[in-house]
Amino acid sequence: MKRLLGVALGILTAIGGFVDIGDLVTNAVVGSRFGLSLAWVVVIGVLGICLFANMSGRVAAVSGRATFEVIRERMGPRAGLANLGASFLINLMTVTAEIGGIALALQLASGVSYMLWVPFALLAVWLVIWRVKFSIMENVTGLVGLSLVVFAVALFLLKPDWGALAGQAFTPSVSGEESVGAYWYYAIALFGAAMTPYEVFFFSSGAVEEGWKVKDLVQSRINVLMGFPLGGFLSIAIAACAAVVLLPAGISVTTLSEVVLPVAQAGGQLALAVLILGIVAATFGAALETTLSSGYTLAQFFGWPWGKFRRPAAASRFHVAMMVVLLAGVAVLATGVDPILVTEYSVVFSAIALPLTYLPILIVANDPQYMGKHVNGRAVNVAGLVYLVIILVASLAAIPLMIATGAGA
Amino acid sequence: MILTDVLGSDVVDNSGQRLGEVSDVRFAVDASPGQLLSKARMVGIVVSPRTASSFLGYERRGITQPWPVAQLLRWRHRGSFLVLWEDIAVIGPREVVLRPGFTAYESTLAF
Amino acid sequence: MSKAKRIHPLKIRPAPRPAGLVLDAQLHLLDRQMLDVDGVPVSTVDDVELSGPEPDERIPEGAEAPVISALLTGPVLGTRIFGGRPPSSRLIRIPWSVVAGVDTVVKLGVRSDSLDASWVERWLRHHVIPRIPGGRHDPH
Amino acid sequence: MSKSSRSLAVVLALLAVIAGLVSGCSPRPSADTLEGPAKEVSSAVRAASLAVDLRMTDSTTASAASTAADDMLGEVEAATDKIHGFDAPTQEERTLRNDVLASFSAISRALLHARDVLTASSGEPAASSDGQARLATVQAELRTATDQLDSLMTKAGIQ
Repeated sequence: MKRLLGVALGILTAIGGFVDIGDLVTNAVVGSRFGLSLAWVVVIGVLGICLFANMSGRVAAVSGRATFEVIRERMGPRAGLANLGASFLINLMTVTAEIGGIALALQLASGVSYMLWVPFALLAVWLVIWRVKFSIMENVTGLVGLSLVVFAVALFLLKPDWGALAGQAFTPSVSGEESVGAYWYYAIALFGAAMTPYEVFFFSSGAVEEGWKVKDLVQSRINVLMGFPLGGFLSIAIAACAAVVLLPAGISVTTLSEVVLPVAQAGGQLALAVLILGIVAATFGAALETTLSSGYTLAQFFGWPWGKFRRPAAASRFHVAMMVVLLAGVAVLATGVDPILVTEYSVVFSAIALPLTYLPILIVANDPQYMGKHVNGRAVNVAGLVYLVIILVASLAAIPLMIATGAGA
Repeated sequence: MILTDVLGSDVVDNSGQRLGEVSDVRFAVDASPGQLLSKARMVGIVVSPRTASSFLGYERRGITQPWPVAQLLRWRHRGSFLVLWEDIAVIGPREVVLRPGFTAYESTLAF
Repeated sequence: MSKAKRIHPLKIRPAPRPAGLVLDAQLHLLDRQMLDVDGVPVSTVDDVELSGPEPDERIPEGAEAPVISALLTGPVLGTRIFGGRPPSSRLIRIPWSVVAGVDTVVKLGVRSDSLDASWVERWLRHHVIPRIPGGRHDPH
Repeated sequence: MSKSSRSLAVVLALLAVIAGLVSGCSPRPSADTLEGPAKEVSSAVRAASLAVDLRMTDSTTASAASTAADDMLGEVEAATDKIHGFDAPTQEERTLRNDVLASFSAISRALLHARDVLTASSGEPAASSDGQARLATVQAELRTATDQLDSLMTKAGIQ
């Protein structure tokens, strides 16, 4: 019974933990501009993150080595440092976006400018990182974040023309108003939003934090294989809500206040309140995960003691680094840059940097010195290679498309 | 001497003909036990004709997955060999000179 | 750079197999995590120091093979990435005599606090963390 | 890997050059260059209309609706700034630019009123006839401004 409860909890937190500000914004933007014609990308992204998280979780559980230790060991210090630089920058962008997301959601709830909420969000994130246990932190934000299910409920309440939605999803085409370049640019953005590297750093380091052993692998696999697809389902619901309400009204999403309009229309103030709670929890959880991830990557590259299971005094560099990252993120927000814009760029840069973290994990997952008999099976390797190609193509195409379309404008 | 001084040095035979680059240095831990672990004695150097970046040591181990990454890296390191300490005349950061009549051994590991 | 002369594959002989553990430095040592006797991360192996021979000097026939004298960490990482070489006094050494085992990690047989390699960690622990409330307690 | 970091540097340098070129010569008003800002404003004013609608049926809170109106005001300001930077050497181009700017400022005004009414609507129940009347007024103003922009866009050849 206790075990079953653990599995259920794991799945629920995986759903709540999947959606962050990047998924929220990107899916709503895409839904309001392209309808459901990019839903297939979410499916590909979710399968990819399942594969990637499963592989890095297995490496962490079997060898006890988290992702960035492996990256440095396999790629050497020079390529490893380039990798660290890229990953760290994206983490920083994501931290900034998530803290901005918390503040924007609190503005929706209160009407008080988000800038005034930023210091509050910073303090709350830091306090939790400093003082709260890993498992509590993960479960609480995951469970509360689950209230984003209100998007799916709202979709039903809107009574959409299901046939038309399915038509958009299954026979994708670019509508007359939008350019083909923008379509593919947002395809990459959605892919990057689903396969954010920090999710993998966090997942593999979390496996070490919670002391996973080989016997825990089954549970981790269930969590990932159930939780992430359900999270992907939520993503599609976000896009569908925007496609049903905003697309026909000629509204293309640029702010969080537009993202919530369809849910308010469908479910009124109650649904809106639940949604804002869900957004705060999801972005708060993601802010914790990205802040921890930036600490993880630095500590693992340089071989410092790390982990929330250690007292701050026993992992001093790790904890100090995280404080610096949080302050840097808030400093970026203080310049007045639009957090939504930061979010939109962060998901695309995630896609660009993805091969750097994916390839070393794919290689080590095949290395018997680390993995013993738990090396990748044939089927996983075939899927792994297919995704290697997809990830490489997305990464290489991203910058030319960004230039050609003016970042999807 | 520091290890990374040697890694990447050119390897030449006694007539000055270039044979490749030092891609790794092999040690054996097999002498009488010290305090915790025995001394690590240098066995020799691994010479790669093309590139010093060992990356993953695919050429020295029987790993063939993930295809084709493994195959590609193996191919980059084809023809690499091991030269024992006894056959090394000079070690320096620019150049490693081998003794006349050195023997090239397979660089594979016993994994 | 002149093209390397190929050694004919047939001339490459099977290698003698030493009895004990065989370590290829780049493959098994460099960039590996070092853990202390309690499993606490100490640092990474940024470089390896050997006893002899003097660089660019002729090695006499029958000379004793060099051994690993210490694992190096600290500023040497910067010079490995960007080139150059730190002065010998700035190298942080972890003598080979305290190494207890080499696996996917390098295990040391002593406590992290006894090593120079963790001085930054200790400095922050004593000068920064205590100024912030709650830093010395376990998280709830 | 050092090779790829070098090519990254090349790409970034190219990006910088392109950015320099784009910002160096300011565009002139035409159907093409006005399309982006006009669509942004058209989307913004419709979003604010929707927020007011939702507030009238009590589906959304005063805070969320006024935040939406405020955000949309920011969007219109950004689009206005873009068009202010346009060069308009010919008389025809100047007229077009001024028409667009006039339409944007009408929308800005409407949004400002909407925001104020929405913010004020927090105390009273939205169903009160007073509140409803005020909301209906700003909704009408938003609609008029939207129609103006639409007809201007059709005239200028922006789909």
